[in-house]
Amino acid sequence: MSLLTLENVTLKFGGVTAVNNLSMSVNEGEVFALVGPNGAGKSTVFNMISRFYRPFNGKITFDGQNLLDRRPNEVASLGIARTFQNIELFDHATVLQNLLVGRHRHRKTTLVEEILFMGRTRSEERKHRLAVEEVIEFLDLQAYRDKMIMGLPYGVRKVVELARALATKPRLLLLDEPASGLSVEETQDMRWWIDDIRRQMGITVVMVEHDMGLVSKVCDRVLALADGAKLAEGTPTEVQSHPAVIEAYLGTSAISKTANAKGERV
Amino acid sequence: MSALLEVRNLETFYGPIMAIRGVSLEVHKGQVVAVLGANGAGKTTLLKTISGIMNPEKGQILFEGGEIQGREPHHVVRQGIVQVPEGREVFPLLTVEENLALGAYTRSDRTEIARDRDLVFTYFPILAERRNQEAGTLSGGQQQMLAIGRGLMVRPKIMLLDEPSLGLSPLLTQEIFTILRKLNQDEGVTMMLVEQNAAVALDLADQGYVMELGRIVMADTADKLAASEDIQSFYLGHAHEGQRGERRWKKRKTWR
Amino acid sequence: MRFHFKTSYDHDIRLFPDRWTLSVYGALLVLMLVLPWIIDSFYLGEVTNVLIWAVAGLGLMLLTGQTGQVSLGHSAFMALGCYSCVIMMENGVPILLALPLAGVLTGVIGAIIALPALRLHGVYLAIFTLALAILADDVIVILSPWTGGVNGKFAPEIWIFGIEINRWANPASWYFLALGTAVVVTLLYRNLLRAPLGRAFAAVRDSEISAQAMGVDVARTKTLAFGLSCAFAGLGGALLGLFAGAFNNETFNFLISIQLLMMIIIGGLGFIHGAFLGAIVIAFLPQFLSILTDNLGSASIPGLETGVFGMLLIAFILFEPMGLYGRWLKMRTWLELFPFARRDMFRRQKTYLKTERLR
Amino acid sequence: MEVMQLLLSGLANGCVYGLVALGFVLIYKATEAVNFAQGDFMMLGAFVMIGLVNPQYMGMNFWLAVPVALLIMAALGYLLDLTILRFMFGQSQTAVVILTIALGFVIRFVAGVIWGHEPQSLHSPLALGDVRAGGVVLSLADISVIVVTLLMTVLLWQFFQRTKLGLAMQAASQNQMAAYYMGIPVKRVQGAVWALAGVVACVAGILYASKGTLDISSGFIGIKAFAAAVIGGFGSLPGALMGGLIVGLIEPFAARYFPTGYSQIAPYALLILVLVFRPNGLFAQVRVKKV
Amino acid sequence: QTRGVTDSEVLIGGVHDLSGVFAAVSTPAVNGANMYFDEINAAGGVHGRQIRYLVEDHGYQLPRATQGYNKLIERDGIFAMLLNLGTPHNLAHYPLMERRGVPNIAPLTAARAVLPEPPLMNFTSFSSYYDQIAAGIEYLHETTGATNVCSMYLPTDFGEEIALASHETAERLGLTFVDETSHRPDEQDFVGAVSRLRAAGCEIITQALGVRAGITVVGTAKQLGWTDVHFLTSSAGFLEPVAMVPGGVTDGLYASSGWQDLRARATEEEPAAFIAAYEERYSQPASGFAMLGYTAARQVVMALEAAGQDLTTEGFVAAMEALDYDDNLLGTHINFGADHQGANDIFISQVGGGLWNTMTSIPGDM
Ligand SMILES: Nc1ncnc2c1ncn2[C@@H]1O[C@H](COP(=O)(O)OP(=O)(O)OP(=O)(O)O)[C@@H](O)[C@H]1O
Ligand SMILES: Nc1ncnc2c1ncn2[C@@H]1O[C@H](COP(=O)(O)OP(=O)(O)OP(=O)(O)O)[C@@H](O)[C@H]1O
Ligand SMILES: [Mg+2]
Ligand SMILES: [Mg+2]
Repeated sequence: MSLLTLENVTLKFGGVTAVNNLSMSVNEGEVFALVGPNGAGKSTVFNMISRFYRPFNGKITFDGQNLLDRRPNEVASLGIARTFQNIELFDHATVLQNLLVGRHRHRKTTLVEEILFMGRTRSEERKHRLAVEEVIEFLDLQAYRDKMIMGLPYGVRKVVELARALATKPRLLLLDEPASGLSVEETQDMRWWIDDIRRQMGITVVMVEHDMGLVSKVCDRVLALADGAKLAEGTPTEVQSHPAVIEAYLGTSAISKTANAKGERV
Repeated sequence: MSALLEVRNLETFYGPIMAIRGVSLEVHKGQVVAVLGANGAGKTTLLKTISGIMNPEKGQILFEGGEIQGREPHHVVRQGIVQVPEGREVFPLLTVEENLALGAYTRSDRTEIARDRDLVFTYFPILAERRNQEAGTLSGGQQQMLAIGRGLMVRPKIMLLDEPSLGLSPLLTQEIFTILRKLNQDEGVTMMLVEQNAAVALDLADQGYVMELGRIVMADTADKLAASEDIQSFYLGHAHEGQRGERRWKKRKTWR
Repeated sequence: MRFHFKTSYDHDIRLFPDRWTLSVYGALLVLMLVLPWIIDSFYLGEVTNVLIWAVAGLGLMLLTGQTGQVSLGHSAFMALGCYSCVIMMENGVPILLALPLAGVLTGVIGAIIALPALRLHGVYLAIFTLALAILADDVIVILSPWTGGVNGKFAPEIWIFGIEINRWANPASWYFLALGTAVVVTLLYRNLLRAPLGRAFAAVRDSEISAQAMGVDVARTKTLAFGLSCAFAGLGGALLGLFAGAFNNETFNFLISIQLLMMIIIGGLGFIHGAFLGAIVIAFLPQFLSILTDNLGSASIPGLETGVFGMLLIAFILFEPMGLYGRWLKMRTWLELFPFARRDMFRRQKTYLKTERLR
Repeated sequence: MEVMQLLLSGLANGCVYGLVALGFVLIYKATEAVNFAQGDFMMLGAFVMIGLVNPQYMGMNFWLAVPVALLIMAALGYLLDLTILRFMFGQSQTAVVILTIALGFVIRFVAGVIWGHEPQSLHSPLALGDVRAGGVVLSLADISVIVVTLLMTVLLWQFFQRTKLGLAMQAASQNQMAAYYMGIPVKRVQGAVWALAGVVACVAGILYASKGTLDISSGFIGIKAFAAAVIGGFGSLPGALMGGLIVGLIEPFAARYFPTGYSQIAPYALLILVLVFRPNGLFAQVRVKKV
Repeated sequence: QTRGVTDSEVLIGGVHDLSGVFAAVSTPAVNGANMYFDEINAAGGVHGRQIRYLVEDHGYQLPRATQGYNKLIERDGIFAMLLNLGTPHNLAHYPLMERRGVPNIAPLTAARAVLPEPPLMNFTSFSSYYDQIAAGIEYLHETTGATNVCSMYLPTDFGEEIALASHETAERLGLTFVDETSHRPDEQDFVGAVSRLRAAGCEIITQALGVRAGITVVGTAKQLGWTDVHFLTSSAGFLEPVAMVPGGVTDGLYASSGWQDLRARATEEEPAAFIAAYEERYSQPASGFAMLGYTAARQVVMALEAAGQDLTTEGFVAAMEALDYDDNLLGTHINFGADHQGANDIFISQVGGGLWNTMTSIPGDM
């Protein structure tokens, strides 16, 4: 069953066609990858799903509901969480506070309850905290719990962003280049995390990633974009061996941080 | 032979946090030096300290024999050191062309500048196409190209590259490293390279350093490093497919 | 060195994280309660003044410190709070009802005014609100039948449970009124900070885009922040007007807004303590300077106090742009680490700004 | 004819706001700081001129005094940056705003000590003489304000648009670190812009003082100029002029045709309207961040 | 023991605007008062007591004023207040001054409201804005035959008092009040307002504006070629710089005030001596407000002298009420009496040749 579908979506910025008549559909429970050259429109697709941009035409539906009727913050309430390519965390807050913001969509308390900190606020806070602690445990962030985002290294911030998205308990997770800037070891961690997110938590994942090693290990299906339009779609192996994809995106050898990188290069 | 850039016993703090704990290294003229290291090892901090963006607490940085530690960054740039920063620090409200023009801020040779700009445009044709687009609206990868192109416009003696392949497609990563190799070989530009993509980095580099927790824990020629067991398992990830392979636990690093 | 072991998640939810903090604030409260018997009526009046400013300051702090929006129009809301409270009191509403009602009313009107201001950021919001502050003067004149226009109003007598609250006859009673309000407002503020809404404020401040992506309704959050901020400012304004005894259209002019902003920045943006420390500086510094010049018997140079005031403010900001509370936090860390603190542990590493024109 | 007269006077009026607004925009464009003391700079510039020209002070020739005054104000602007603002480098803009507010206090105090608190008139040749054409009158001062403001706007605009230094200033305001990476001496560039702001303030001050008396609280005109800059879209030089003209024009027309008691609020009501419909001013400089 | 009085000292306080929009009024007044007190102190003081004048600055903000009054009265325990500036700032603290028994001498505001009924311990030295404007309109009507009255004012207590006076006087004299315009202190251009009043056919225009605005209005009218109109300002616009604007811009402007201009009388003995002494001491030109400060201080000292060695507040108030002398510096006769108004004389002056020339004086008892 398809959870997320895009039908004939187009978006232009001035003279630039960022996304051109794109259709795609993501099934419940799968890990789906968007790949393509820089500027192909991958992040733009995410931004349209998040409703930061409104497509010129076409339809975007999530779980049968028309996303284009929704405001950006309502998208999150439907159960779509995301990370950003260039890390958008709340810099002047701690990791814990960042993750707790992720719980915002589950907020049940009213203004009056909060300002008087009535019983329900306290019990709700405990629940949020427990949910967040689970995510911290899952992503091994215990050491950073009370650290300010500002002073964290790039790689940790990437993980915190993932954690914040997970804290929302989404049904669909959009990851924009989760492994960029991560070392080989961390990329391997990321691989297992994505695996677990899908298997244990049952969350559908759509990711944009340039590390083909990671893509081929975790993804069920891959869609290759170029100039905003679909180039190829299929299993990782199919897409990776598609001549147009090699020509526009992969080059003569796929460069990957993870295993076999050097081997494949020669 | 004396080094072009020499770092001696450097210590740098973020307030009370010591991020660089006595690092010494040398970069010789014409060399490419790769710096590897896990997240938070202090690679970025090291480069920033060299460029003068951060003040060291202790230690010396010698460039062509002169001390440059603690100097204002623009002074360091004028000596011929340019850093391509991590995370695409472009000028978001200026156009692509203006960003490139600022790369040549320290230069005044108009024809040369125009030539270099055209060169950048041939390296990254998309930038030529988008020359009047505001840099803030470029895609992530395009911004990274712009940051690298802008660095090239400085015509430095030594380039400090902080994760140049971040967010670039495999094809472009490959191209970037080809360009870097060409610059190094044809124009003799010295380079210091921080890269998570250790395989390509060591392939390009002559010399390599490994940083952990603000210290240098290994230093050797790139070939020897690439052959070392630890590097292979932690930074290249390929040699011991069986090591971690399909297993989920991590092996301890021998230098810890 | 004081270690702080957390043994339960509740540590982060509690009003006071540990016994030590509880006892420190308890001691402070006791001190504040016995203060009228320790200091004379002049200083008591000044402390009352500090508390009133702190209440208004907490209002602006909520907006600027927590959500990062700068308002130069809070004097208008202070005026609103003041006039509505006094008009209610004149119509027989007792102060214990009129005061909170004035706060609520100001908050609601503030939230309504915030609606068109929602899309504004930074200097744009600052000037928008500044315009409100300037217009408030004229609006008060236009509404003369209610506000008394340029002739202003005199504060009515205040009675609480049969006790007259008169600043000159019974300064301690006024002090307790201000103290009570300040404590209540501080508690509400603190509650907000440990509740989801407080986090949403911080989220909106740091990144609107990702706040939206997390399901935070940015418009609603900003409206709430503005409304609550105005409500506190209204309370502060009501107290200020009642305390001054008389007020008119010129009383709440935009300079009051600027003073309020100065106060919270000098105190330390984003901290409850900052509002109080800032209020102490802003309220006591002129008096301190004036007492000093009296004692030096210096041939009076007109405006000297303001000149010195300006220079001291500059010094404060140069010395510690993070505000006094920021400085205190550093000092505390130093003391806690003693003797292991490095001398230059808090030397500022170079910092760099990026444009705020991207939202 | 009356409308024509109102229009022209409004234009001259607006140009004064525009000139002060240019100062705001200059500093904002190069440092992203808002200089709340810009109005007081103007007042100081005018007083420096009075000190040079008026008979009870130095009694210099007006035209000789102009470059001297400009130089003094430029030096002052630079010194201010060197001695105070440089220590705030990289600190939050709100802190800088408070700093400049405090600076305004100090400037007013110093000016009061030197030139007293009484209003004074600049002995300016521009203050004397009117120009009449077809039933409308403009004073020499009005005409010079219009000419000088247009000239300054075009010059500064070209400076930012065309010159390397202008570009570097813009770069420095958008990303200080990256500007340093490019070898731009950011602090020195910012010092230069403060000097420039001093010059612009001085020009505005001379023209303002030619149009009427001056006292130490004349700097409060800065608030309206600030409004003008915001209407124009803080950060746009032509926008500052536009904003100034709008505010300047609304004044005489509102005074002429609006009911008493309401006319004086017209500029601020207009400001609010503009911001409601164009939250980032007429020439918006704010973008939605691309993620 | 009387508050603020020791064997060696009398403390007098004043809450002023030394840094705000009315610094131009407060500063010279404080200087003038200090100058007189210094003269007295140098000569041994009053009954062997030195006079200390403690001045607080409120920058024309009410909260700061509250602090100033609190300090002077509650901490310093002053004997009396002298020259407090600002109508609302004064009025808000009447209850305090009354409660603590602090006489309030010569507040720097000519609003009618400063002298309540009964006047309690408040004393003013000169006529109110209201009376000034009323007399001014009457004078202009009589001398020029003008009948159409208009008003330009700031919507403040001061402005509204003048507007009201214009309305009521026009009615009283059977003239027509034609039109009025209100303004903001930061308004710069008056072509619109002047055109409007011209179109309305105004002949007498009363002004309650800031200094620069007042001058600009007169200049604008001239520039537009509107000559058959008479501008009338009150004591608030009765300042030397207004007369001294280069190029004779303000020539012909009328002012109606409670005292005579200082400079115009620079040839008379006392004013000449005062001008010389003031300029010697402060190296700034002496102004009308400096003179007011000086004479107000003199009145206090005279009353202190008269109250005798055993100084009490009641004795002082009685002495103030009994003051009766010709003030040659002010150019009026001062007699506070039971109504606590030192003089109600009104002087009509007109700008000419850079000076305020006294046209006529209207004795206060009319
Ligand atoms: N706000 C905008 N204004 C103008 N052009 C835009 C804007 N946003 C995106 N673009 C353009 O749209 C195209 C698609 O951008 P997008 O960010 O989606 O690329 P991407 O596939 O994510 O690339 P990358 O891998 O480099 O991140 C790019 O050419 C970009 O320049
Ligand atoms: N602004 C800051 N404030 C406090 N600590 C910081 C700050 N920036 C970095 N650090 C700390 O300094 C150490 C080194 O960081 P640095 O960014 O140099 O690491 P890195 O090797 O470049 O990592 P990455 O591969 O993630 O980029 C880290 O432990 C980090 O926590
Ligand atoms: Mg992208
Ligand atoms: Mg790094």
